[in-house]
Amino acid sequence: MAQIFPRSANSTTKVLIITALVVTAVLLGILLNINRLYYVSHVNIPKDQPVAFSHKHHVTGLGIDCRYCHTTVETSAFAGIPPTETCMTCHSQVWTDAPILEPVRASLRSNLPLQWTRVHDLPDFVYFDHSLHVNKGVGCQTCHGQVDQMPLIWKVNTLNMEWCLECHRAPEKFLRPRDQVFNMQYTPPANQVALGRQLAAEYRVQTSQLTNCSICHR
Amino acid sequence: MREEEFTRKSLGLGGSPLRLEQSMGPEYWRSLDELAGTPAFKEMVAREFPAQASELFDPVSRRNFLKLMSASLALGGLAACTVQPPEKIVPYVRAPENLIPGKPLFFATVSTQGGVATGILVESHLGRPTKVEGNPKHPASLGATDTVTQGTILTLYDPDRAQTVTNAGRPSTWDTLVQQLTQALGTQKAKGGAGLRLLTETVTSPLLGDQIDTLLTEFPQAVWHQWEPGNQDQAQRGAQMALGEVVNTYFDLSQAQIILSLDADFLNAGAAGVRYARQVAAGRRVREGQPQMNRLYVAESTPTATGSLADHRFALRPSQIEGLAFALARRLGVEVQAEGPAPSFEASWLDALARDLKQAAGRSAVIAGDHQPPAVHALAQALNLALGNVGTTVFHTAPLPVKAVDQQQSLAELAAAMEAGQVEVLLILGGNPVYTAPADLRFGQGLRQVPLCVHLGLYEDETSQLCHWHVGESHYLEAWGDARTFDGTASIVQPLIEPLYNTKSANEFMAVLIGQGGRNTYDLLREFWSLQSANPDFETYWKVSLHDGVLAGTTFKPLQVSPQKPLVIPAAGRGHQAQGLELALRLDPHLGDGRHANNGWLQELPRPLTRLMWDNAALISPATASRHGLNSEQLVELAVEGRRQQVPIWVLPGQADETLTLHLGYGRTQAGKVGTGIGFDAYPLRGGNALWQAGGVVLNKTFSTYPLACVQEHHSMEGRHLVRSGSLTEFGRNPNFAAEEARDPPAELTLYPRDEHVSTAPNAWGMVIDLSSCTGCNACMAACQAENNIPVVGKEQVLNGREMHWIRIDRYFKEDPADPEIYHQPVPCMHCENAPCEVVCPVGATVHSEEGLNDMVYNRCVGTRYCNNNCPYKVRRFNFYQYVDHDEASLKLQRNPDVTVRSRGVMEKCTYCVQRINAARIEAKKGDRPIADGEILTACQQVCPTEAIVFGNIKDPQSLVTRLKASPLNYGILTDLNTVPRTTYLARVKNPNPELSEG
Amino acid sequence: MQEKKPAPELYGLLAEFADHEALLSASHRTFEAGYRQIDAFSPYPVHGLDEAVGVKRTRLPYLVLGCGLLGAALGMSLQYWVSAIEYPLNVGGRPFFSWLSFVPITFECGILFASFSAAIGMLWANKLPMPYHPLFSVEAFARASQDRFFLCIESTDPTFDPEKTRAFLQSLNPHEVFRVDP
Amino acid sequence: MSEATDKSYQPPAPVLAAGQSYTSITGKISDIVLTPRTPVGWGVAFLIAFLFFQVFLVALTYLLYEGVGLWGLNNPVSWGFAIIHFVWWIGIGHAGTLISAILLLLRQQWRNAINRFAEAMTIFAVICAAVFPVFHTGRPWLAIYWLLPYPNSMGVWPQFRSPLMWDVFAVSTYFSVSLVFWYLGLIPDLATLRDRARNRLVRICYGVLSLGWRNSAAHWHRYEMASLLLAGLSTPLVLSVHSIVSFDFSTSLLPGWHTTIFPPYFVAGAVFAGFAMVLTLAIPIRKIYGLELIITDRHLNNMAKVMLATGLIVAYGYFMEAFMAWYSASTWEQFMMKNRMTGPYGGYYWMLILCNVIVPQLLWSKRCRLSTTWLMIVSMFINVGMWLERFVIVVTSLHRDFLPSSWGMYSPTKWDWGLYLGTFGIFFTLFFLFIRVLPMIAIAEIRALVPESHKGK
Repeated sequence: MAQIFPRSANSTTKVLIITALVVTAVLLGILLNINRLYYVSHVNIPKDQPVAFSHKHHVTGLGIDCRYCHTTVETSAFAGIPPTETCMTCHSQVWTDAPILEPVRASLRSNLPLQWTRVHDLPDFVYFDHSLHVNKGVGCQTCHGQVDQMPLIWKVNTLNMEWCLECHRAPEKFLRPRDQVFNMQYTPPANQVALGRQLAAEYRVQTSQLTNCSICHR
Repeated sequence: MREEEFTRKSLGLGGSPLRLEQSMGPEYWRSLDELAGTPAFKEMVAREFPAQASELFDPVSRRNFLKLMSASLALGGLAACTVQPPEKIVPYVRAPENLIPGKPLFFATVSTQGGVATGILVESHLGRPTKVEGNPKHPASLGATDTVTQGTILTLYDPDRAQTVTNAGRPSTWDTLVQQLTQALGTQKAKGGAGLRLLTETVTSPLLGDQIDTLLTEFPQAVWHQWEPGNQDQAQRGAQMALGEVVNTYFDLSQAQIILSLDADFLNAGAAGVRYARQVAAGRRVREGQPQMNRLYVAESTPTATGSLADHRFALRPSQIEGLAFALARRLGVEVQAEGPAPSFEASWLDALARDLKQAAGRSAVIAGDHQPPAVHALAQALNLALGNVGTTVFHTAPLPVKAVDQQQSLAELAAAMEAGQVEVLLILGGNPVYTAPADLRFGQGLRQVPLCVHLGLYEDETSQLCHWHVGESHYLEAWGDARTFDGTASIVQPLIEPLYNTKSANEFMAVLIGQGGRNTYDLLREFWSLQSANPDFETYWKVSLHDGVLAGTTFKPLQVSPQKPLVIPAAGRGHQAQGLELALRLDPHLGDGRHANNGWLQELPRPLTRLMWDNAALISPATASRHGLNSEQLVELAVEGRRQQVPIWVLPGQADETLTLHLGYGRTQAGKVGTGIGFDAYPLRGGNALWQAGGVVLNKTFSTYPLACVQEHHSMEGRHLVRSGSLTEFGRNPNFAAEEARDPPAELTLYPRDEHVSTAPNAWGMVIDLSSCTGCNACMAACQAENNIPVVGKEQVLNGREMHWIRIDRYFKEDPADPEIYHQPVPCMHCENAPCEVVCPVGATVHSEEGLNDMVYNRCVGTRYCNNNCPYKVRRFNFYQYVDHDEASLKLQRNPDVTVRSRGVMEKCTYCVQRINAARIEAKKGDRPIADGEILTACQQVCPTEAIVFGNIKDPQSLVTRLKASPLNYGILTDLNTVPRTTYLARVKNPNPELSEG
Repeated sequence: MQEKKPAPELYGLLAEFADHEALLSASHRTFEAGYRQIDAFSPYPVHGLDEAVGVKRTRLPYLVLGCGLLGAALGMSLQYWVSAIEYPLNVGGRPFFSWLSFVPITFECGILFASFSAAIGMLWANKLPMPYHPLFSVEAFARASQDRFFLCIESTDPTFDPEKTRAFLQSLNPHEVFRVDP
Repeated sequence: MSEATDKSYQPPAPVLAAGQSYTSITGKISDIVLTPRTPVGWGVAFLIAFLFFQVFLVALTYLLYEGVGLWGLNNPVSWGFAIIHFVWWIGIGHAGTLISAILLLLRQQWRNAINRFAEAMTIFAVICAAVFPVFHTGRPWLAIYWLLPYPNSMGVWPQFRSPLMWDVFAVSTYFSVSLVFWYLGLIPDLATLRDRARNRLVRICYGVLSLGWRNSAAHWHRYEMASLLLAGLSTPLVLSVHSIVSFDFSTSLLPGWHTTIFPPYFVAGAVFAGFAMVLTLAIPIRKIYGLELIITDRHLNNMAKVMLATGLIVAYGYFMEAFMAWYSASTWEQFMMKNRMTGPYGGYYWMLILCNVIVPQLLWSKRCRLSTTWLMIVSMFINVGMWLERFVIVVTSLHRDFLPSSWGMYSPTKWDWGLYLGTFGIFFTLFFLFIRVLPMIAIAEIRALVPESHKGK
């Protein structure tokens, strides 16, 4: 019988097999990490806001404390977004007719709320409580990053469950003294783990419970 | 869902009064007035609450708002990997004080049934009332509520509610109506209001009464009629006979040792049902080592919650109840002169009962059912007087209604007047007379004669169809008002939210008629009560009253009553004579007279004892059924005095022989999407002298059947030791009788190391359910549904065995089906320590928490339903379809933001209200303190009138739950499977009369 | 690989036989005659043919055993790691490392790995897939997969000599002897 | 065993009828595939099968759109048709590998004629079976990958104590190993087709598939070793798979499921069902394609004997269930058995006894074993009987368990039936494609029988 395939077919086959293997490996790699990719998790992507509010300016520039606007962060699950009033406490005095602030003034005039774009958006089946974290020595910066350096706010962490677990499994790696929680310049000491352990004990952090499902999901 | 909540709140009422409530500062009311006027405010209300065209114009279109909400809700059930839709955060413009986003607030108010108030606390999330709880400070509630009150929160958000003023069915405006009315009233003014009639339901509201008085003084010829199917006519007539005056009678059962109910379901119905239930249950607390127990005798024709708790339950035909009353009177030396045929009833147990009552003289109580003929009420009064119970367990006060009339008569007069064409203007405030009026009055036809009639009601119902005008009535959570409770104590009805729709309250309506048009009800109320109260510092008194939900010092003084001697009972006061089949018509335990027909929760709660949903049926005893050759679900035609109606049969053990019981409130033709056409209308059978019960009922079989949705087809325990019970004497003899029934495997009989999961958590949650207290009233099921966003699935799904309730009340009949022992067993998740469901879940969607909770992680669940197969208690519920309504905007506002809304294909079950546990734990941890006993109440526990459900930390030796688990009565079910349930039961202890139990 | 070395002008000589006895004896004699680079072809596995042409016993079984054990080990350690180390959860009060429950998956993993190693190992050892082979150029060779038996002496054999070898093959009285071009 | 009892003993008929040559066999089998003209009968049959396949697609699409609420499932009975049919198909899928593996190890040459399409049947049956566990879940779009252990951004893993996880591994392993085994067996025949094909395109296709197989002694040597090893591995595998399927039930605590006898009696049942299905397919095919000389009466006879034997094991299983229920003195077990026999679904139980215990006793008679009609009837009964067995196990155990308050009933809807019929569509569509494009009998292995069939006479 005549040959069906050319002499080169043998080497071609080998090449094909190898490429197939490589391609599948790559695709699989991408698939498994899809949720960690920044364009899915939106990490490091500033979001457009109705008013170009700069944390950098207000925190670093003017030295306003987080709690001045995020009033309920120590008392409630929700940290709180300031009502238009709060903006106007100052801006009725300064920058009173800056065009950039028109939406704010409009809101106060028309009694229609401003609509900010949510940046840190947990799924609805996740129940996160700011007050407790703040109370147990989890710094703002630990999750929200160097907000004081952000002109427009962005996410510095994926907020994926694996990320939450990092801390819920080993809080000692992240805890800081209560009085340092709102300190944006805080840098963890060399003996962080030792300190963390001590703080965890002091603040009665029930580490064994932190990985229970019903702690966050109900 | 915290963050979403903020989204919702964002559209909340900027500075509405409702949330400023607590800060009772004077400035607050100013802000209200300022605000309430402004168009901006109206707009905002409109925007928050759909169903108004106005939203279409404004920037935050309702649609977007809804899209966001439904998107977020939908996400609630979806996987973690779902890409989320972009989301807005919308803060206040002006933040209200004392409002912490993410923290609910509670406000005191009252809900009314039959015009009589029960105190409640309403949970409000950012201005959305989401849950009703009892008000511990209110005498009628004592912290619990009944089933129906739980349901009322859903009615508030019912999209089928009347949303505006309609004229002949076409949308109109309030102003046009007011114009027409003033015109009409003008003409009436001339003739002193001769053609003006006012029809209300029972009115206990002092303010409304006052307003009506004002109207009647302006129009001296005008007449005020009252009608409500569940009225006090019989009791009033009875009182008239026995005491010579119309009085309000109430009981203090905490003192009572022997209680006799003459067909009264007093634990589960009536204004003080919750209070009575708690008192009776407290009198039966052997669980805490108290040696005595009160004894409850119930004579009734159809099994009720009360009957199921009784130590002795006598199934009597309606006609026999009267006989029983007479027989007792004779034995207890009450002299009676009864006109009409001589009452004859004898039973072996009568003497024993009489002796029991006598020896407990002064500490007993005889309670007659509202639907019993006047004679029975009269005799009950006489008996209580004879036994010297008045002043210790029985109390009389002035009647609760502002004007106590004989409503049947009152309505009859109105009907006659309408027929005669004497009525020119008819104002119907609340109620649905066209549907509920006795059949023989032909109220509908009469109404057609009236030139102008206006109906104020929550829904556009049967009556609205025949009225020229319909005014949407504000829900009680939307409007100010006041009402009296069972002992006369008055409370303020405090709104939780601005009206969702363009509706008016009765007070607002009256205000217009009497020229108080401009003034809002709050001012009127405050003014009215400031005149009533002698209190020098009214401001404080007022604030405290609002805060506590009770107007102190308004309680009626008990009256000194004297018996009529001899007691003369006219023939008119006697009930029907025993002949042939008898019919008992009763208010539906959930739908009442039909007003709640459009409430999905209440429709889908199994009726106590029958465990039927979504339908009523003619209840009949097994013996009678077989005598007539009838089966359940068979359609029959009943005829009473020539009035006919077709109904399905339901065979119910414990029903009196030769007696059919049929519940009112079904077969509505104009109830709304949910309630219309559900069940069979019993009102056509109701009329003349047969308002509640009748003899000589003609029953014609048909060959067609009708499927009835019953959630428990099997009545017997099959000899399984599920409900364990014994008599008080047995318990005395052998305290461990319950435990001895179990055949549990020894603890060491396991392949696995038992020291593997030693929890270091400070708490271990557990529950105890006391079967001696449970009356099977279903309040726990309703509360759970409200708290945990449990969807309504509809009759078809229920027929398919797919109801979603997280806690259910199993009902078993034991022994003789003619006179069975009735047991209730609430079954929530057992939170087994060796949970069989967890082992079989392939994705670990249900696992154990350190605190011993059997966690259910909805977002991880893929829905293999293996857990449900392996759950011996069958407490798991599966979302076979997308049951939760993601489209209806108003329903979303009701949902509890602390509980994930489950989507299709997900398993769910009782969580021990983990949201409440977490909330308490978080607060405790912030305060660096342990969680106190009783700090966490599960929804079912909090609502339970008899405190049958106790939840707490079983690691804390002092906690009540630990102490109860130590009781010899404590046992778990199916423990032989080595599931080690955290939910256990206290065996049922009964206190039968030795004379009878030995006999 | 054949492409690599300088292609000889001849791949080998191919003799065709009618049935398996003939092929078998022919193979024996060829082997005795000192030829080593030989191969026999039959439409079904003929018992003893492989020894006859001096095929060494395959080491496939050891590979399969190894992979089987490896698979099982991986299976068990994955389950151990997941349920006892990575995210230990109290599941129905069972121990974190419930080895009893982990047996089935361990077993299946072992089988899976072993089976694949067997299949892939066989193809590897047979240098398959190899769509092109000089023998395919011989028209008659098509019947090797149907009803004819062949014996091939390759030119790479040290004792191979086009003339002598052809004569030798003829002496085995085959149907016919073919020349196989590279 | 029948021979033993039978007085007139004659030596078994040869595996391959006499008078066959390499050429004739090769021609006969490969021509079925290589003939350019597709038989009309085949076309019709294929179209019908394809129609049912459409039914499957419709049923599945609507299921995904609406949810499992479409089915008759409810609260006590959370598993219904889906799981019944999963077990049923998997059971059928057992004959193939069993025949090729165990009989190979036992050097039973009669397997050669039937193993190829038995294996094909296995693979298709497993595909049908796999449909159910995936799509009976509430959220298949998640189940499909959350059941696989892969590192994910949630940091969570499957729960390996669940028998469903065991299923995932068992069934997927079983499928892939069977596939490999089957393909390996095909290689030499593909080479045959390659060498016989006239059409160039066809030659290329078979050329690619046969990987350049040369029938060389060295190839055969390793090839046979590989097949032997695979057979050795598949044997425990095939036994494990249905044991594991039975674990779904036996590791639960439900009376009627919680039984130690399940693994062996499920395996026996599987073989029982598998052989019944092989016969159901073999008998008509053998007639249509005139393969009586290759699939001889000896094959039918042997398969019938295997059915009889496994049938008896199954019967023993039923008896033991009843006995243990009584002997355990457990309320739950005793009630379960009573309910099974006399409860609302009692009829199904007695039907099952008829189909799986009584009817197979016909196979004691040699006349029945050698009559294709009778064999056909009996195997049909067994196919139905095995379905009933799964129905009884799943439904009657679930519908009345521990708390009488939760008892209920189960009735399948048209969508339950739709998906079931649909899987027949999948099965036969694939099967007909198979017999059209691949040799339905292992040619090379039959060739190996030729010499001795000559010896035979």
